Amino acid sequence: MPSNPGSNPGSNSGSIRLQVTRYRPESDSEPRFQEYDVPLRKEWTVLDGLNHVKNEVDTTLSFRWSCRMGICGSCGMNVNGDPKLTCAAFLDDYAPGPIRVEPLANFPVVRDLVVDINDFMEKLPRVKPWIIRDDDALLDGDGEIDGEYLQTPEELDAYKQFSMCINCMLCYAACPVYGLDPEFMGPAAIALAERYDLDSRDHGARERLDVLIEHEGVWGCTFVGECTRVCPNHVDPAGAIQRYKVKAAKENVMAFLLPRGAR
Amino acid sequence: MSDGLIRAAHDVLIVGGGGAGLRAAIAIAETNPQLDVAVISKVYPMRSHTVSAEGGAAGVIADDDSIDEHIYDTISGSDWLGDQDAIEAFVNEAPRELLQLEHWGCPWSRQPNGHVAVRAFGGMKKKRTWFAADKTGFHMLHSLFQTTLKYREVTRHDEWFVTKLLVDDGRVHGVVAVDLFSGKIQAITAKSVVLCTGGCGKVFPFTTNANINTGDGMSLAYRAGAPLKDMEFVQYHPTGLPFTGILITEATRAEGGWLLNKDGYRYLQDYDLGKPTPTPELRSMELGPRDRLSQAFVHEVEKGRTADSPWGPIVHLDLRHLGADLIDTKLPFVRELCLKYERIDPVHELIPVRPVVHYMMGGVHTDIDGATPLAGLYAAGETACVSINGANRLGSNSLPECLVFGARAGRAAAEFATTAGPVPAAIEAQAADEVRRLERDLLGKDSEGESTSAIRDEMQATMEDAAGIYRTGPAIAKGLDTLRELQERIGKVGIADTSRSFNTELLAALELANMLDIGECMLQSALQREESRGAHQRTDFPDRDDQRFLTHQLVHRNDDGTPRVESLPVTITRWPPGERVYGR
Amino acid sequence: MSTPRATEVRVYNRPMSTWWWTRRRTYFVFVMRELSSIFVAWFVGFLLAFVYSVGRSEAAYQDFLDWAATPWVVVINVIAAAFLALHVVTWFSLTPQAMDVRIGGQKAPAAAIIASQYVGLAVVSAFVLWLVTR
Amino acid sequence: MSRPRVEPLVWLMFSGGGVMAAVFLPVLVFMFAFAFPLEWISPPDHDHLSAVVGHPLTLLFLLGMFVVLLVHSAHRFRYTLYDGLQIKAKRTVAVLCYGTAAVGAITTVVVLLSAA
Ligand SMILES: Cc1cc2nc3c(=O)[nH]c(=O)nc-3n(C[C@H](O)[C@H](O)[C@H](O)COP(=O)(O)OP(=O)(O)OC[C@H]3O[C@@H](n4cnc5c(N)ncnc54)[C@H](O)[C@@H]3O)c2cc1C
Ligand code: SF4
Ligand code: F3S
Ligand code: FES
Repeated sequence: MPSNPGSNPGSNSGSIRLQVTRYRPESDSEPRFQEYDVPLRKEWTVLDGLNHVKNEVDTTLSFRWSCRMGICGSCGMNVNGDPKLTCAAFLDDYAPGPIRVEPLANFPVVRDLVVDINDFMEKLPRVKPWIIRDDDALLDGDGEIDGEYLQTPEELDAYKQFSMCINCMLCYAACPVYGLDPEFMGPAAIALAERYDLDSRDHGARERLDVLIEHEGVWGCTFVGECTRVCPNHVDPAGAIQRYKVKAAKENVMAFLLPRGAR
Repeated sequence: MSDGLIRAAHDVLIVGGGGAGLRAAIAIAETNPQLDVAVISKVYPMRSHTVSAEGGAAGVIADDDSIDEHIYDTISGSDWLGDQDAIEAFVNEAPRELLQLEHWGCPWSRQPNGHVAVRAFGGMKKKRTWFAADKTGFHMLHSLFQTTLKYREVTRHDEWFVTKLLVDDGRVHGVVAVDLFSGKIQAITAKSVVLCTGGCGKVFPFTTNANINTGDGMSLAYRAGAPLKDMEFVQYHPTGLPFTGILITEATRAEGGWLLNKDGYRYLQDYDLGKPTPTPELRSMELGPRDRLSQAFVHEVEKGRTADSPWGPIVHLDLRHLGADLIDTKLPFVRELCLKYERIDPVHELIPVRPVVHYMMGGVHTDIDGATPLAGLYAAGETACVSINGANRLGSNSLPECLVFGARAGRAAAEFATTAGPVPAAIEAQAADEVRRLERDLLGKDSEGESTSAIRDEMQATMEDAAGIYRTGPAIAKGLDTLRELQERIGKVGIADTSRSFNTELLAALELANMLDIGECMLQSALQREESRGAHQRTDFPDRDDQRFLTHQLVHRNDDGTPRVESLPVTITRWPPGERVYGR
Repeated sequence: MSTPRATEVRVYNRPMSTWWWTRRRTYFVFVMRELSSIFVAWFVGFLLAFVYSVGRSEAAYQDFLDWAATPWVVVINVIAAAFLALHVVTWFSLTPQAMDVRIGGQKAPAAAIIASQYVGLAVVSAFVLWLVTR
Repeated sequence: MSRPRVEPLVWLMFSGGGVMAAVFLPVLVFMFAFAFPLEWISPPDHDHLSAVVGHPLTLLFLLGMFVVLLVHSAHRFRYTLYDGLQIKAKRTVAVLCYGTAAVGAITTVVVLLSAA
């Protein structure tokens, strides 16, 4: 049986040029481009092209990848300026090239095509993306879990879309507001807050609203909408954010009309 | 402690942030909140390969189902090589674990009345596979990951690559690891360590596994002196996409998909897997176990009844009769993957598929609580072998295995940590040695050495030839010789990358060394098992031989680095060995 | 969960160009959409002038009409109206994302929400036109 | 959430203004900026107009509308300055934008009262 992509046969129609960002923190003062020609094959993605470079041409090129099937979220890069999962961006869609491959925009560059997403990893827990309950779990006499929280297919549908986020960070790379103001909580984190708010099993909406109503929560978003457009999983963070604004506004009006104690 | 050598000291260190690792972390945080737990992982936890699992997770919940039936299906699926006490514990605890995940927010697919829905799966006599459409692993992993975020006391070392287990006087005391971000090599000590490092599909050229599945944990344990178990059992999944090896989940067949040869014939009926029926029958035809289906494919190739593709022979998976509605609600990811990577629409077209290396039944030898023979070392998930999977894993048993044994191993490791003493001084010297080894042997060398990718390609080709779906003694022996040569060559590997930060070339070399160890163990075990059982099919020994081989095989590492195979009895409780019958 | 991380690495922060919004069509449309705000303000002023003139006298009203017909005012108004149109189209098309309209438990399709806004616009326009010219 | 905040209120007015601008402005602009001055439609006579405009309900409506339109403009323009021009003096920008809107609102009240 055949071997891994690098050594596979397949329709080969010439080659295509990749212009790849290189940056070594120890020696480079700023990133530069390096060019590589890779075989242009119908079934090759940009990631296959990079792996060809890594295996055959220049072993020092660094980038993240793992699942090569669009689900682990690690291979995001800016391809010709657009944030893309490189394992789902096919070379021949960019023919005849050249293809510019850069690290995801709006994040600090660690090395070559690798960016630092620690900012997101620190923000995520702030929106409490886990089930929050008022009551105790369904437990039997021995403290073991006893039965499931019921949830109809319609209730599942209500949040399903927002649960599809793979944390690929394409939305952060596409959002100019995040680029300009890194304090902004950002699209994916807010979409995940919305995911739990809309889950019929969750009672944590108020706690999350408390976080997102803060200045760096939802208010920075000016509804550019690029986050939703680039999302590979149709999560619609832009929608989630606007709905949070509506929620926050409603809350505020309530608080205004019914001062404390009355609620 | 000396400056910068020891990065951190924890009570329990979990290596791996996949399904098993995160479950272990939560188990400890919940039962022993005063313990200092850390998860170290070479990728951010949500990138772990659990994310790719599509089909579902088995656990008895339906009214018409029973614990005993799930046990029996698992035992016969394992070709009687699974340990029955472990399987009983597993089947008993799986539903509770899946419910726990439900409480943590996993978006399980539901019935109209609000209860979780279950689907059929290969080798299972009842519908008992919980699913979240066809992104089950993704949803499970993200639910687990997001839940761990609420436990502030759990520390994470993200993007740290573990290179060595620190062992002193027969006890594990921590690890040495590379911080990918900075390239620093440091020790992290712990009173107990849980390996949850996942599978090793990358030993083979054509696999459903992700790039990170290089079996590091197995190699770490093996080198530290813990034996590996049942390494000859490698599962081929019958339906992978040609070229990429991307998995088309078994759920396609559970929902009614057919496997057709080039003549449009449902060829499985020729291989003692039952009669073709228009709707799926449990434990029959397309819902037979994976080993049997993959073997049937090889016979079809021999009969010249498969179609050709640029990547070798293929058969077709036919979903057209299921209709767009069912495909879009229950198998949307399959449609997406086919459209993207094959440019075909399964609603109207046949999907080309072929068997592909998918899962490692073997792994680090553990008892029912995840403990290895090495004190302080625990293992769970695909990297471990408890064993519940024996000679062949049933689809959808692996995700719940990660939960059940992840939790068990976590609790056992926590228990051990509360009794263990301080870290001995000798550990520091060991850590310093490992740092020196990496600096000198790998990073310090010039670039004019052997090429990692060339050795890797050769290893993968060798493994495929020697340990494919069908094996023979001479081919295995030849493969072993080649692997030994490759092991020589990897000692001379060159690393051109001189940067410390995100040196993925260094990682690739370390991973390759791990895979060569594992490959050697696989072949050594395969050579010694002179019978055919489950996923291990020897054409020179075509029958199952319970007389000689109703045993596990443990591979130990000799002092000179060579493997030594010993046998260990299988635990049989209530189900004496019988014939594996499907479709009858 | 906590994640210790030493930042010994000199990461590179790429500055965002002042002209970032010219680099992508969608960004450009976004900035144009936001600039429509100036022209909305202009129309507020314009309409206030109208109300003021009507309140003053018939002559003032006539002066207003004459002023509004002078070429430079017409040119500004044409430009402003174009931006207003951009506002209308973008505002309507974004509404479905901001509002989760459910009809009988089912999510209303975006196209339906957008269409109903245009119906609303037509009704309001017809009413106001009738009110003023009756 | 105990303390009422300004962001949600401003945003609410911004949104209200957006709706008003989308739904009411087009027809008003059509009539008063084009159709009447350019005589596509013969302009209504002054008496009728001053009756319609001077009606308390109309005045109230116009007041509400103009105010939210001004807030809408100020709010959007403020963020355009932040994002488009990357102006870092955020507080100054905010004060200027909303300040202008406030002055506009007062003017609106004065003008509308004069028309009553
Ligand atoms: C495509 C696909 C589909 C599948 N579908 C199903 C299914 O439907 N049902 C089912 O039951 N099973 C399925 N399986 C099997 C199942 O998904 C896996 O067995 C299971 O997810 C393994 O989980 P894990 O926690 O053991 O390892 P993983 O999720 O692989 O996690 C391994 C972790 O270890 C870390 N790690 C590894 N090496 C190192 C190192 N050296 N240093 C630091 N960290 C390290 C990694 O970073 C990662 O976090 C599927 C498998 C595949 C490949
Ligand atoms: S919302 Fe979409 S684009 Fe953003 S991180 Fe999640 S999956 Fe990626
Ligand atoms: S792109 Fe940014 S501005 Fe808002 S709508 Fe999306 S977060
Ligand atoms: S490699 Fe996993 S998303 Fe691309």
